[in-house]
Amino acid sequence: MPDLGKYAGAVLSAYAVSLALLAVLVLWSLWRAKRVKAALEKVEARRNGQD
Amino acid sequence: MASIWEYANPRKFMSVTDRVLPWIAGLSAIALVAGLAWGFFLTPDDYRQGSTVKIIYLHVPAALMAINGWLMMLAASLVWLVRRHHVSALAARAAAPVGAVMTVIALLTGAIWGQPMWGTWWAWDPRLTSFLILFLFYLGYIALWAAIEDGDTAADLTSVLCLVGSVFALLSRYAVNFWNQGLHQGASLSLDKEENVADVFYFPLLLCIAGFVLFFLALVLLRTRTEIRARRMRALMARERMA
Amino acid sequence: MELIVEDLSVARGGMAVLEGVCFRLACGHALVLRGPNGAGKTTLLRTLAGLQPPRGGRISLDREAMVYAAHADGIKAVLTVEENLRFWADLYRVDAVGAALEAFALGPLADRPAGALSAGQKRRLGLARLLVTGRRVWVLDEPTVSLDAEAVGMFARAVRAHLAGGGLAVIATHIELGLEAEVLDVARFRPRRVVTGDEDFL
Amino acid sequence: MKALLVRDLKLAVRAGGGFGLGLAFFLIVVVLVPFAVGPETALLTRIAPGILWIGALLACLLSLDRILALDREDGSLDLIATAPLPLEAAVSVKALAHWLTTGLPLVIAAPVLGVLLNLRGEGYGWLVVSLAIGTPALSVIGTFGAALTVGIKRGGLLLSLLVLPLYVPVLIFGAEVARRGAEGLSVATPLALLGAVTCGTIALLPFASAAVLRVNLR
Repeated sequence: MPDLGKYAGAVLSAYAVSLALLAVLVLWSLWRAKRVKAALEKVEARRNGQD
Repeated sequence: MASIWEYANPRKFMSVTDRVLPWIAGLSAIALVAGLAWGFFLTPDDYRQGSTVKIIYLHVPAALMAINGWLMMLAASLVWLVRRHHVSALAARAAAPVGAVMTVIALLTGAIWGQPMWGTWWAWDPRLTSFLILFLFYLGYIALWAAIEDGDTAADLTSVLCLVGSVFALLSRYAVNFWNQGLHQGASLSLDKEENVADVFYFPLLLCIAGFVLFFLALVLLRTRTEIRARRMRALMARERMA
Repeated sequence: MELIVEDLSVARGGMAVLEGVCFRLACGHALVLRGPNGAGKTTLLRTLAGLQPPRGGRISLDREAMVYAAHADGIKAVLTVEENLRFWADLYRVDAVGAALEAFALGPLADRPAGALSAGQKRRLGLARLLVTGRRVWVLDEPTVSLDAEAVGMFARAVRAHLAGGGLAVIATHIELGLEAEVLDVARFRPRRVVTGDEDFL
Repeated sequence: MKALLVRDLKLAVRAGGGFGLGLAFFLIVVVLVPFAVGPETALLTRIAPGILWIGALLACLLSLDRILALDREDGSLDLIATAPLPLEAAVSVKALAHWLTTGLPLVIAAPVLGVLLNLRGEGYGWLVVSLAIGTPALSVIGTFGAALTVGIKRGGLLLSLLVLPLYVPVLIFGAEVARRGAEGLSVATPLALLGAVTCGTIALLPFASAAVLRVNLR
């Protein structure tokens, strides 16, 4: 861990906030991707079952 | 010679992105981790800014992607309006939240950096103000997509909004510059130090920028895939209703 | 003047509702569209009126010769009957307000605010609008809704006079108007397979 | 075109047309500001041009959704779109009617309300000039927003969200003219820029408005 001196709070909070935001964005995108994929597969299965 | 427009076909797009997405995601993770770690652990403090200079590795790439994200949406909107490729419109839709988050990161890291440096969280500096306005444009764009049910109508309307918004965002940029030129505090307080940063800061910064670009790309591709699937689902369900 | 429609397909909400519509209508003739609710009559008429682009096919019709009347009459409640008509007359640059009022027996109501009219009277006002446009092609969507027998008679007379003057009319209606009109059942043109604007995704 | 203008003006002035609401809103905003910031005359004098501009802008915003939504509801919009008037002209006329019934009264009322805020004597002229040049742009931009949201139920809030960022340049240049005018500085540059923004908006934006309106009607 480097010595951040008197600005440690600022630097660490900047990194924490940014990485947290990026993580939320990624997780949200992945979660939605998974959900939509599952829903689509259900519809496709229903469709293939009919044909 | 295969035309670039082939990739606008949803099937082709899905199969190609299915193969390249893991690579882009992996590369972006490597570049991001390496760049940020290099910047955070291995670079010295700036003689004037102290350790806050490390914030640059988040702030500058995020700010770049905030603007480039909007430019990408503009390009995709134009492609949709001119060539009517659905994938293009959906990619613009997919990029908007990513761009908005980048704008927020740029604003927040800027504020956190500004607090010790300028002694205030927020100043109505032209650059900061422009980003705030850009964020408002992102919000409006996302809200308009969300408000309209029919996919093609939404794509048309948001594309025109993106076009008109780009012109007004540019205008606002100049208006804001003009409005606060008297208070502008000179380049020493500007965050844009690419021109005069020393090499020790420059190379990790470049790596971080590359990481953010790849990250943006990977996320937009992932989200575009989701939008394409949602659209396909909607089309299939409409077909079920008709049959 | 002739209205020719060739192989027209029309869509609503990105979904094709009619395909391969063909007809030809000469001066002095009317075409009555029939079909169950939701069959696509309104969509076809809106496409003819140029409000929405066709999915395919051709319409040869001079838009400058066409007037469209929809379910909603576009009547402003706070304007009087005459002011409502005067507006359309001015917009189309045709001065026939008096004749239009007379044809639909609106003369005594001319100074009344349109908001105070009954539903049937409003409809008559909406139809009187056709007479102040001077257009030769009428595209009418369910013009007789909420009209009583007498008013339907007025409307039929107005259509006959219009056709006699060399006009054309395409009318979607369920009521027998007593016109010598061709009847087109739009149910014939239902797309055989499901076609949507989302073809890329199917 | 004249027919449409006359009709829209009549509709605005008759009962239920909402004429005067914007003006009353403007008055209320200006009256509320001293309650919020305190009655200190020097402070009010300093912020008067800005308050008057933001008040006018909000009053303008208030009536935007009436521009097209009412015509959409009763079906007139379809009929106007098929009438022998290009849609570009129709939206321009509607923006003009909105300005005549909302913007123009605000321009005229602004000096009166300036008195309430202790606007400095030099400021009145430039305040009126800046509003007179700026408010037409607000109406035209607002018509674009109204055209975007005409198909959306309860789209009023979304309309504000879309339109407000577009108002930024006009607000900046307009308020700057008023502020510099009140402080006795040269107003040439912001005035020229404000004029340019307004001209460009009036010339180009109706095409975008008509395009999105066509999309919404189909």
